Amino acid sequence: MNPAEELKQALPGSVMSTGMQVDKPLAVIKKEELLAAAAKVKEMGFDHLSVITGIDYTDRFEVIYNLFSYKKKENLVLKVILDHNNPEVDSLTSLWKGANWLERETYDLVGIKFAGHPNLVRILLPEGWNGHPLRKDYDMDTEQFVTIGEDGEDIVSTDGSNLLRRK
Amino acid sequence: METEELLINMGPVHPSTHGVLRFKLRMDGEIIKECTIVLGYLHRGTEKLAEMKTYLQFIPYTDRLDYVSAMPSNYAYVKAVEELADIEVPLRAEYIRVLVMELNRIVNHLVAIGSLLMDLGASTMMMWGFREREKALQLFEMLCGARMTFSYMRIGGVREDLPDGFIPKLKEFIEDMEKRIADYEQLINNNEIFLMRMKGIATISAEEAINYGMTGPTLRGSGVNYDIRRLEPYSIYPDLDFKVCVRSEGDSYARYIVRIDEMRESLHILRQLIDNMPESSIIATQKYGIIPMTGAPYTAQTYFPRIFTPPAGEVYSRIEAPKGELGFYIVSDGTTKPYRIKIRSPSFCNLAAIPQLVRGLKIPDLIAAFGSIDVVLGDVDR
Amino acid sequence: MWTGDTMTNAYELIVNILTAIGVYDQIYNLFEIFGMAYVLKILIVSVLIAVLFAFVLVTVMFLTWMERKVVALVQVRYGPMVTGPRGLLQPVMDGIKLIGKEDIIPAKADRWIFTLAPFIVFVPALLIFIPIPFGNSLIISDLRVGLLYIIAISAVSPIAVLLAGWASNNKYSLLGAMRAVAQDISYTIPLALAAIAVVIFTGSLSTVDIVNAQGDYWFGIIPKWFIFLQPIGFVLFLIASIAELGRIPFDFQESESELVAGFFTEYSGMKFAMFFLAEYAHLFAVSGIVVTLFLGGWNGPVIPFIPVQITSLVYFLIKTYAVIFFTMWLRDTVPRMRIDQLLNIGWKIMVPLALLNLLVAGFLVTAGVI
Amino acid sequence: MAWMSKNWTMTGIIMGLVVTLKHVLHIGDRPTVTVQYPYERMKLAPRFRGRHAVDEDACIGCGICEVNCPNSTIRIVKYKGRWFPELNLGMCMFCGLCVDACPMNAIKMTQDYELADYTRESVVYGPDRLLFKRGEKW
Repeated sequence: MNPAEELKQALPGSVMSTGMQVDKPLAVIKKEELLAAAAKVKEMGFDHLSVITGIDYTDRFEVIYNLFSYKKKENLVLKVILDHNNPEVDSLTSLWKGANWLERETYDLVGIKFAGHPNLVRILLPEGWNGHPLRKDYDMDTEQFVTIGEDGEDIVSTDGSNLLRRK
Repeated sequence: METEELLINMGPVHPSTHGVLRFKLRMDGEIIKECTIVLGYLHRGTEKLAEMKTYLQFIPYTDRLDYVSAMPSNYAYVKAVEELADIEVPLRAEYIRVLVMELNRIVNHLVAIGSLLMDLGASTMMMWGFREREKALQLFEMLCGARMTFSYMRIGGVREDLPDGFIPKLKEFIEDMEKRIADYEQLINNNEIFLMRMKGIATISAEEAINYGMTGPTLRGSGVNYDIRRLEPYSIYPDLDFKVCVRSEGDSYARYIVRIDEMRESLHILRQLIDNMPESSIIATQKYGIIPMTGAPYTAQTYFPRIFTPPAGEVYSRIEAPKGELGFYIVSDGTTKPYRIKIRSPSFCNLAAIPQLVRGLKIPDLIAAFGSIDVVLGDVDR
Repeated sequence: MWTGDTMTNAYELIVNILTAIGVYDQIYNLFEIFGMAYVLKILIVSVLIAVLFAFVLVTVMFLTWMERKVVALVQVRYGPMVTGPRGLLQPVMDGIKLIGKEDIIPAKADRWIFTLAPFIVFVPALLIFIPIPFGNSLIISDLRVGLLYIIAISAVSPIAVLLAGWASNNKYSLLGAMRAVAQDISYTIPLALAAIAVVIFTGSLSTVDIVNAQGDYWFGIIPKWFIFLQPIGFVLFLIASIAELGRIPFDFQESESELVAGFFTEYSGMKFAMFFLAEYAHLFAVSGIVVTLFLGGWNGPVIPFIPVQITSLVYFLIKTYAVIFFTMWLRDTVPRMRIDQLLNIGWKIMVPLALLNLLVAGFLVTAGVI
Repeated sequence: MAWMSKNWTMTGIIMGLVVTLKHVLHIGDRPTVTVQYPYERMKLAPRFRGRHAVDEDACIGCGICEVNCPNSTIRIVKYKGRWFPELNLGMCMFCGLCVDACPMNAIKMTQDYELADYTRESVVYGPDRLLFKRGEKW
């Protein structure tokens, strides 16, 4: 029995469906139950959170957690489907410290909020950047200019007025 | 005595941040009380670019992720696409791929050790490492025409076959490398000052390291017997004989020793590959085969599928890059361009543990710990 | 002739040479007429000091070239090759470049102290050469307290480093300066203690006396250098002086991978050049002191028909360059230590060892073994 | 007091000094390896990917290279009455995809790698600088 089925048996209320993602078992989790399901998964031995991917499908967001167990040498993929208007899901930083940066990156680039994250600020882009680039409706035509201010904080503007040398 | 906290801004332009990384340090004299990492100075939006490129056009961009070891980045991407489209790769192509990846692992570790020692103030190792690296880069240049950004792998194979004189030169390199590694070890391994600087510095336990999602030599240095080449064997690694180098201490020195040992293992793998190199085509033709022009050589150029359309689907595929687990999450919607590519870069996840590692240490320890993690900023910021 | 043992310094040597040529009396009389015989002495000493400083500056430039060449050899490179034969004129070009550079003073720096600091570093680095015997009677002034003078003068540079670091108004500079001062203070003590062990043997602080005490041979072959009597003292002195110099493995004041450039981060142009020159002048001086104290100074086998002044100078330079080469060689081999490790070693190992060494030296002398 | 238990004989440093001295004196196959660049050059591999060259006779101006270029480096322009590619090398990353894509094997990459220039305009290589006739050295 693959771990996705196992998870469904353990938590029948929170797993919406199971399947396979190429060769990896996949379980779609209700977004309210993610933290409980993830805790259960970690108990099952999935100790390595490989990656968190946020995807914008224009009508919904999906957050995908790729997990691996060093003991059992098994993969498991967890998927949560989020509403497009208010993408918010529980943070997994309490279970995996590595989730901290991965969630910040997902927040930064895709714009998914992680409730309970200790420090949910942008990581790759400067604070104050307009829009989340990996959303499909991101405005790529507006140029944004970034400089480092006197106190070391980033300043973002759309007209380049903060630059010394104008275009 | 009333003392003031000192705020120090290391970077983005600083000699030992290996690129453009910024540490915000809250210091009590020389002791780091809090370290905050500011990223993004090299952010080029590779993941966004991927949505606008065809599957083939994205291959050169993967070179630019981890520019010190571009072959594994290349491979991780084409492997993911091959899994998505279910392409079977000819055996010779797989042998060549593993060969260049292991060669690149040596190159990466040479740079990692060299820059670590450079940060510690011993510039000699950097130059010696670059001497051997130059030989490896010349091999790459012979093979694909570029020295760092190869763009050598193709979906379903590799771009060009091994050129004449490649194997003898590689053998020469392996012979030479054995002697040079002995030199490095004589110079560094037992150096008392090096040991003072590295032993017991920035120690991380196995559980913590796993929890942080650290991978690669960093995790193996903490005593986790893990290697994706073994756990989830891909390509021809199941047929190869190699040992997973593990150290249990979890400190900077253990990470360094793991790298030295891995270079030896890579040389061992290279020897096996040379001995067993099979004869076959170098690019898959079963699905996207194009009839070559008469008399044209059997290369990727002639078998190049100009429009490549994988079926719709999602795949996450990962490999053991020199720095750790490198994964590509590809979502295809059945068009010529990927819908979404997410890159799981080893440097990014390893770097996340630095603030925890260096708390309570001193600035020189931060440098040593950062050097021993081996981060390339192109890989972190993407 | 001018080989007598009566000459103690270079002034007397010049006087003797002039006398031998037969012009000294006329010149002396010329000055005597105006009742200004002391002016002649001042004149000769000034010329000697000018020659010394010129010699030191040329040596320093040569040392920068040598440093680069040694590093290049270790690192399988060529080093500078283009300007002059094998790049020998590279330091000159560097000097021209540095003079031509814009002299930047940061807006929030303390302008006066910022400008003053390089001079305070540079002048003691030259003054330290006054009591160093370059050869038999080739010494500007054989001070009776020569060794004390050297230690005292070299203790000035931490002040200047602190001034530079403070005036720059840069956190890296300040950290570098603090490190430099901590390091200098903790290493002056083992340095002085190791030197005093030598003084116990000679009973004199004069550098000339120290060198003369090492002139004999045991069994006619082994030179009576203090390195054989004081091996621990030699190692301590060498380590402490490398630490005082702030060279790898002890280059905390400027550790470029941590503090960018330490206390001279903000300096540019000529001011930077002065720090740089002072550093190498210091290296030359310290190597000279190591040779004087432990390696027999200018002593060496006498070669007939060549004036002892010249042979002794050559011996001194050979030994000094050997020590300099060693420091450069060491620099290319070892990484940098950590500042707290350095202080630990300084206070917990070097100082006790130096005291023990002093005790042993005292016993040896009291027992009359030497 | 952990540092007290360390090896204070300094054998490690002495061994290091020995190996560096071997390099200084070039003992045992440790020669100087660098080259004096502007006066002396390393030999490039035949497959080296440098500046492009276009075979004047073979190129049909089809624009497949333009489509395949990841960075939009290539633009097809009119030259001597025919269509040829024009390359903006300032944007080129020398990946070689245009070479792979060319149906006529007309576009090649040469051994020319010293491409730095003073203006952005002068790194745009038009057909006048790219074209070569078959048989002649580009």
